[in-house]
Amino acid sequence: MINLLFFGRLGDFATQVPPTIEASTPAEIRQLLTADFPDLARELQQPQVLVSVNKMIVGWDQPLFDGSEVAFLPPVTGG
Amino acid sequence: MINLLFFGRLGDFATQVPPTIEASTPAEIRQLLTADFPDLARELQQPQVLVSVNKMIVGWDQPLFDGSEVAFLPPVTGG
Amino acid sequence: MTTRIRIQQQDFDLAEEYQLLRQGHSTVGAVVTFSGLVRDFELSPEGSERIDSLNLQHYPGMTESLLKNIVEQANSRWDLIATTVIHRVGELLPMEQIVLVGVASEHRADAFEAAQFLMDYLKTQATFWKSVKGNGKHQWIESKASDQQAAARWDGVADE
Amino acid sequence: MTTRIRIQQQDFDLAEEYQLLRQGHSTVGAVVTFSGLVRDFELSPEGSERIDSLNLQHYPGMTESLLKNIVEQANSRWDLIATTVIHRVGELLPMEQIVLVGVASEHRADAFEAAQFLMDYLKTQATFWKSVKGNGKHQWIESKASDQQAAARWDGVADE
Repeated sequence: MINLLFFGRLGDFATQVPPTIEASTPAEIRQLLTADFPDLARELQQPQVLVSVNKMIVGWDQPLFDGSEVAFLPPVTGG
Repeated sequence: MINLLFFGRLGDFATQVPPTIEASTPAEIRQLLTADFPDLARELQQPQVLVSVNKMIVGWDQPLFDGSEVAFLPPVTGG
Repeated sequence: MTTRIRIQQQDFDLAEEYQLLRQGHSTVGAVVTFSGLVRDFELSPEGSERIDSLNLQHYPGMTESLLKNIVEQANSRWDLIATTVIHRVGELLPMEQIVLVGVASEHRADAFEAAQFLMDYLKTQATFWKSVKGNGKHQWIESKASDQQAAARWDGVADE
Repeated sequence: MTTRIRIQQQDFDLAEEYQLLRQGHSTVGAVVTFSGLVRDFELSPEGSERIDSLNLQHYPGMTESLLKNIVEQANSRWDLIATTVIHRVGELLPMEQIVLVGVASEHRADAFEAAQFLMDYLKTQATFWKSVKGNGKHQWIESKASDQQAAARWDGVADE
């Protein structure tokens, strides 16, 4: 099971997304979400959106393992 | 009568200088001080030393008038 | 170097933080602080609009390690004696404090440059997201190109 | 712009000055403060030496008008909401505060740059002279070429 987190504006599109999913890469998660959450999937396609696995920024093809925490991060706006 | 002020390290060389003098320019003051205060006069020759009249930085040939306040200013070191 | 990093909902006290930065180090000659405050206008795509409140979300665990990394980078680029970064999260009202960066160093150039660097990197690399409420609307703040440019000026610059 | 300039023997309170800079202006988004402290070593021509005290002399009347002029220059170059310059004079002990520059603005770049500009100009243009006592000696501090260079970087730069 992969744990999913959506931050910033992505959270508004992900309120109905289940908190866990079965997938082997972040790219596959995005693909799996397309059918039920097309608006969210479109947001995740934006080139500025980053993905992290276990709190480290990674590429979309990063292999996932049971218990991985995958977070989708729009451009940050702190400070 | 011209009022004289010496700041910073110049003050150490000017402890015996009378507080007023008769002169028509700052350059003339420097000249007049040479005989009695050669060390001070040498310090005043340093190109970094600035002169002010009535609290405005001026050239060494600035005409002086009775009551003018002439100050000799070594490089500043505030802040 | 002394490092103090905090992510917290509660407000901070600049005076206390300043004392921590200057105390106990007799070589400190310069302390620079930057405080970021909630302005009562925030630029929105439709122009500037009055806001009721600002909300700061972050990614717990990841933010802390990113801030630690940013402070370590600053410490390797400049001669720093003490550094403080405090970032608030949650609901904030106009004129409240959001963020504090404080740097103590021997000479002023180090403190000024490190504080600017920390703010530029905090704005572009730390996992915080701002949203605003106002006029009955909830709206996420867009990231600013000017912040990306400000951060980019530190890239490829030889250590000073 | 609100301007506050003080030349005084007594100490200042950063917390009070910070409140004055941020209060009553709901557009303030950034406050930068710079505090200069007496280090217990001061470079002398013979190397670094421990000091007992620092003495600051100034030219009353002239200093005030020079500081006013420097603040006006900063205000014409950057968008500033409030500016504070406090410089102490007289006998100061190691770790005491010497100088405070505080700038409040809407955006951080203005506050950071104006504070640096004010310090650079204060170091090279304001009529203050430092001397130190230590090892039974009294010694005037030499002006630093690095301060002249820091101030020169603002010359001939187009207004931003």
